[in-house]
Amino acid sequence: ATPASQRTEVVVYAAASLNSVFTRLGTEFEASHPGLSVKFSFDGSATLLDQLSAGAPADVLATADEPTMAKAVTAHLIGGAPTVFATNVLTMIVPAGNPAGITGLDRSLEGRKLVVCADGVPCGSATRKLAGLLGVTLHPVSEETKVTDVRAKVETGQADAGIVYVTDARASGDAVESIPIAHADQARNDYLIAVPTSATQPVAAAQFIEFVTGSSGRTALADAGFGG
Amino acid sequence: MIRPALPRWVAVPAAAAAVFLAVPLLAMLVRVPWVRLPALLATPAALDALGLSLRTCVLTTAVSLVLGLPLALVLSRGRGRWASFGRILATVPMVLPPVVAGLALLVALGRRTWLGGTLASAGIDLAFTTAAVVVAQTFVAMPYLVVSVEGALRSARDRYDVVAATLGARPTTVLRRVTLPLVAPAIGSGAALSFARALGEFGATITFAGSLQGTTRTLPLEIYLQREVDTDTAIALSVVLVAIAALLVAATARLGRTGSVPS
Amino acid sequence: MIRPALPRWVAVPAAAAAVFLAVPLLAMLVRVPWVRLPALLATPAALDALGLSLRTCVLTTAVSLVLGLPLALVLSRGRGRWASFGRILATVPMVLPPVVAGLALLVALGRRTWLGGTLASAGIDLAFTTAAVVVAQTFVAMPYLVVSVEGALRSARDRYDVVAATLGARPTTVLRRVTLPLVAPAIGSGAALSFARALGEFGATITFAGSLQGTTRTLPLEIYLQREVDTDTAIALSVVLVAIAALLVAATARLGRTGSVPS
Amino acid sequence: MSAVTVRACVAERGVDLALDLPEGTVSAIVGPNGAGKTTLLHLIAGLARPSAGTVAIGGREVAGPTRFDPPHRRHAVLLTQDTALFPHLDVLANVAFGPRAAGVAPAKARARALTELDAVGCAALASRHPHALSGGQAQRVALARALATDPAVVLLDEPLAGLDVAVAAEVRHSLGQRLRGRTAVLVTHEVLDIWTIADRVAVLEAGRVVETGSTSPLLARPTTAFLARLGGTNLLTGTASGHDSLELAPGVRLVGLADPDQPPNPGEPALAAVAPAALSLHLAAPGGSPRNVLAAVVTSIEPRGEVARVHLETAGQLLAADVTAQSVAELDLRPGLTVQAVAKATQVRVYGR
Amino acid sequence: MSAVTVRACVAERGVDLALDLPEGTVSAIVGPNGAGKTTLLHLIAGLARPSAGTVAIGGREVAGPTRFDPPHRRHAVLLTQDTALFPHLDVLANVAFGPRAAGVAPAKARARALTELDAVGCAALASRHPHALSGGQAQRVALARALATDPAVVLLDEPLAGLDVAVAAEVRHSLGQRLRGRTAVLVTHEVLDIWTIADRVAVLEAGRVVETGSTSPLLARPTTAFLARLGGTNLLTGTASGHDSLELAPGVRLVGLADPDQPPNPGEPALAAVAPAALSLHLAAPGGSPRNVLAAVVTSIEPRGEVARVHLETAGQLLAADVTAQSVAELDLRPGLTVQAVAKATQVRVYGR
Ligand SMILES: Nc1ncnc2c1ncn2[C@@H]1O[C@H](COP(=O)(O)OP(=O)(O)OP(=O)(O)O)[C@@H](O)[C@H]1O
Ligand SMILES: Nc1ncnc2c1ncn2[C@@H]1O[C@H](COP(=O)(O)OP(=O)(O)OP(=O)(O)O)[C@@H](O)[C@H]1O
Ligand SMILES: [Mg+2]
Ligand SMILES: [Mg+2]
Repeated sequence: ATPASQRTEVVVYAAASLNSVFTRLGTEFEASHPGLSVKFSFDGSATLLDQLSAGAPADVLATADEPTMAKAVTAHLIGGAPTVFATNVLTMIVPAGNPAGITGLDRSLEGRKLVVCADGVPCGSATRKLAGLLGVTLHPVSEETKVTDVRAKVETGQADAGIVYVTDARASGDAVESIPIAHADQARNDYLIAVPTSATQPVAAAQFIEFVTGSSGRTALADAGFGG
Repeated sequence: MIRPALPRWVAVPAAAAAVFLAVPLLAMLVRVPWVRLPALLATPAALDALGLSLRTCVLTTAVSLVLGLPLALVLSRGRGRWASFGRILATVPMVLPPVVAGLALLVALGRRTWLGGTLASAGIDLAFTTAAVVVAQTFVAMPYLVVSVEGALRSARDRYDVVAATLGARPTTVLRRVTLPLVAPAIGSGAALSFARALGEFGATITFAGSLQGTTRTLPLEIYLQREVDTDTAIALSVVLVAIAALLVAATARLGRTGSVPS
Repeated sequence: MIRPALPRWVAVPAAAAAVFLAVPLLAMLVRVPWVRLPALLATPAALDALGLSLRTCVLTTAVSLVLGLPLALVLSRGRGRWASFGRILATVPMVLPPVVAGLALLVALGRRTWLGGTLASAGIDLAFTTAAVVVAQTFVAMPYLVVSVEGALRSARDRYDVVAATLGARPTTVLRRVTLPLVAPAIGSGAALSFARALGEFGATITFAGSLQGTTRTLPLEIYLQREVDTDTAIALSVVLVAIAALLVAATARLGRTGSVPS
Repeated sequence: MSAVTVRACVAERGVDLALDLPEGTVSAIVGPNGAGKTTLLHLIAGLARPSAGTVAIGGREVAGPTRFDPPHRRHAVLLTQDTALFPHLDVLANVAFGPRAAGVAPAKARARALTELDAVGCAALASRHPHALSGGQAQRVALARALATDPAVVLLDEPLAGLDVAVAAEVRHSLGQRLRGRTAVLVTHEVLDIWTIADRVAVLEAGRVVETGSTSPLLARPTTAFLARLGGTNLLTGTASGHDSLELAPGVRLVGLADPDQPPNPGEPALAAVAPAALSLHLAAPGGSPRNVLAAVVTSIEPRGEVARVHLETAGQLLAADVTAQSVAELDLRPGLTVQAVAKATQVRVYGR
Repeated sequence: MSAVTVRACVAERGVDLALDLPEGTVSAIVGPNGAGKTTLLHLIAGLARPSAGTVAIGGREVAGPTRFDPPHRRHAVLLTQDTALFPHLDVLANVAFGPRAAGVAPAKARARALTELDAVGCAALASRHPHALSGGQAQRVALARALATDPAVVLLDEPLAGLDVAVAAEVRHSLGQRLRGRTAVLVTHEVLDIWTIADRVAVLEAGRVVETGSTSPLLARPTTAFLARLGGTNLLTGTASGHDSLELAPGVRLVGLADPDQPPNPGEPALAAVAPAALSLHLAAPGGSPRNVLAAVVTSIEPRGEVARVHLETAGQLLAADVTAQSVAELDLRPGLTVQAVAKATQVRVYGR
């Protein structure tokens, strides 16, 4: 194998919800691309954008929503056209055993503790859109800034129910139960990937994007619960 | 008596340190959209957050005084293993990452836990309430009070307590009229530090109490949320927070100087 | 001489305070998956994070000593407005929400800012490097050193400095052989607090330095990230962090007691 | 009746004290450093716990095998050199502290405080804070504060030490006036305090009470070295070898004038008193009229203004001589030097035990 | 040649000093509290800055209008009551500190330190830490530390104050030995120190040098009240009204014996010296042989072991009388009381200026 110091390094700035799947893909990518290695920086999409505009040394940017990528494009931080490489839909989760007896986005939520994402962050915007579609008014006890925080509160039973991405529900494993929401796919969230103008390894970056959007990428993403 | 001067070269790293600490704060001031500031701060979300922050911090400071002063008193008298253990206990939350603090609170007081369940069945449901914010803030802020008052009590001499007792004062009277008044400056500065630390509390609060406008979304949580939407608003709110903290620290420093008692 | 006792009732709130601080920490210990702990901690990500944390914290402590000690010296001698201002400056980062601190650093030293640009064109590229982690940690941790050493210097008597000077010692010699050795316990405890605070640093680091494995993803950042995947791992890592912090604080407390010098 | 009765040990301080303090009298406690004087006051005040024995105040047991009343239930106030006025309270509030702690209403407590301040001449200082008082003023305010509690016993631990001469005289006068007729215990190192303030004296040595009695007879004919020194003379002990002489050690004789009230009996123990000023020091024994020459070793030299007091040891006994500073320099006196101490027989008083 | 020359004011302390210290001599500095003694030492050491004037050491100006050498460039070491031994260094390292700071190699510095320790009899303490030393040991180690720097001048600010009697005598002896032949300035309140250590005396009063000279003549026939008191007598000033008497104030006469060396000239200023022990105090003027009776007001009473020194004021002049503690109690002497001070003429020495 090529010594680590001689390998070309691709730095990937990716939304936090891509943590598990990208870490796995990174290993596979390195195995199939001798001479290349990948490093990840995971954070909220908005933070990634802030960091990119502050000069972060990213070769790849993967956001969890379209508006953030659009802002990056407007700010001329992205050269080419971003690619949608995955989608995510919302689902409702309840703690294992569903102690509060929640049945869905319905009257069973009355008097129960529902936690959602705050309006303004991608999953929050999607939640609001979905609630509008369904014509229900939500009365959450907390509007979190990060979807992880929603998940954590349901996992610990602090909240009776939460609205998160399908991928989060899957990552929580046995700690939560999912209750699908009707028409969730109409409030779909697109994951976009692109090469920033400031990338120092644009060629390797393109190879990584190709890998993610290719068959191994699609398999891994599907395994994690992402839509195509 | 003229005290011998410090070596001249000391000024160089000292100035570097001062600049290092000052520049980020100044840069933030420069970045603040001063013209839009009133408008940014006058939104209901910002006002709610500010109001909630001030209310919970006052409560936190009060709880810290009520619980923390006795703890400081007991620790200041303590000797041996237990006292050392108590002192470590009182210091650890100061250096814990706030998110871990929140996680610990969740693990201890969450609704599903034994303790949380017991409290809930007693009608005390902390989850997602303003009370939870106060609990989170107290957990990280009270240690500042305990540590600063304990230090002062330790170095205060005990002769006044003894004299008060021989003059016929019961222990409670001694405490109220002699022991505590004599460490008043330390109590003041400890309370101010607690208040300031509570004011800046973010990680433990969001992890343990959640974030709902008017109920649990304090100023730091609002700042964090606003960053996702509009960095300018976040910076404007941050400046308000820095200003309150600086004012408090300055007021306390003054208090500590004028209020101190010759020993 | 028997010191008059504290009123008995003081034990009640004191115990409540101790329980309040102890329960979350204990609850976390109970929740730790002890059997799986070695496996959880042996992952490359965890080891990288731990290694990076220790390395950056040592660097942070070193920088804090190099810059913070001179600042503490100058402040301890200072009188009037400037000294007060300096003291406030040194305290504000202690109570700032770390995210705001990170924001301030980004605004001041980011690559696109004037200062950051100047540094970059001089070949010093901070942003998103391990150096940025050290900068962020130093910004929040150095004040602990400054404040604790300044306090000790202030209450130390100056007679030893004076005597050393009349014995022919130059200011630098006085500093090195008298002034600093005499406040060694405070320097030790200040350094330990700085180290512990840096070890727990999260908000400023993730905001200013990002979260890149092996480069900027320190232990607290890894904990935060692991929460997304597996709460158990997060708790296991947290316990490691709490243990290191508690050990440090305990060691320092001991140092402060045995190493202190009769005045 | 005894106002205070102490029959108590404090084992870890090597103290075993038996003492009765009569009601309404001021007892002076004297004794060398470490004799247990402060410990005695602490036993009475409740600041030291007897390891065995009892302490009673006004007939009521306050410390004993099964009982230990804390200080605030003893009505025993303590005044020390360090006045410990509360720095955060003004003078009036300091003096009113005791009455307030006893539950007296604020206005009445203040009135009482003013009366006490007036009695020590400090009424004009009522609104000052302690840091604005001189040492003497502070000590008088502390006295007023103590007396405002109507104490069963006033304990004073060297209250005049640390005051400068002029001020000590004034405070001594205040103490004498305000303590008259009260039960009080005054620890002091000054014979002047005993004469002006105390009715009785107790001498402590090595944790034991070795002598008690009324002031004048005890000081007139001292029987312990400590009391003699306090009264300003040297006390030498030996065996009467004649009607006007005694042998300090085999072959070391001292000749003097016999005390007519209590002449020595030959062959029995006897005492000799000689003033330090009556001793002169020489490097070699001089000839001439003085009949007493004692070889002595200098142990220390204490400046006392114009004279230097030279402490000596002779035949295992202690001796002090006052000589001029100039002669200290001329004889090059220093610890360890052997000198001849000379006294005229007419200056030595010899008496039996 | 003068080793040290001071011609300097410190305006904010009300001090204006002119003094030359001869090379190789020990000068004692005496004077009342606040006279400026410590300020003088600080001016020499570089711890006080003259507001005007100059200070020179070894002929080199170290402080002046345009120059201020910091302490470490002056070769002037300061010893105070508080020895300030560095608590974190052992005794040897303390003494080696000065040589090390001057750049001497470690081994040589340690050897030098041992020599100095040996000279003050403390070589055996080399490896102790300061907190394990007694007061006298600490003061001797501090002396060794000071002398190890080969100072141009040794400044001593009441180095024996605070030591107990026996210990002070030992340290006084060490000081006398080790300072002989060096340039040194010793501030003291004890005439014994002057006799045993100093070659010369300078008297400071209210920030001015009022008298300087060799020790013996100055103390023998004092011309300032301060020196007289230091030497142990009262000094009264007035106008000679005869060959053996002087008038203190109109109508207040004092009769004595004229000093044959310097008899008073009638009509000119004259001085009278009388020992405190020669004065007796009465509430009413007694009849009989003593020819001098002065009405005087008690200002303070100072216990001095067996006697009490009563400070008095008569005709605007200060007077001290030694009486027994018992008579203080009997006469109820207290500040403010008017008494009659009586002295036999044979005890009063009268001389001209
Ligand atoms: N807190 C203490 N713990 C143990 N021993 C003590 C304590 N205080 C004093 N001692 C010892 O008890 C004995 C009596 O001490 P005490 O202070 O009563 O003497 P004192 O007569 O007041 O002496 P002084 O004249 O020096 O004040 C001494 O041997 C002393 O060393
Ligand atoms: N740091 C200071 N600042 C201002 N004035 C001072 C200072 N120290 C002393 N003084 C004043 O300077 C004058 C001389 O004081 P100095 O200490 O030299 O007297 P001293 O002769 O040493 O007295 P003592 O015998 O009490 O030691 C006094 O009036 C004193 O009040
Ligand atoms: Mg005592
Ligand atoms: Mg002085």
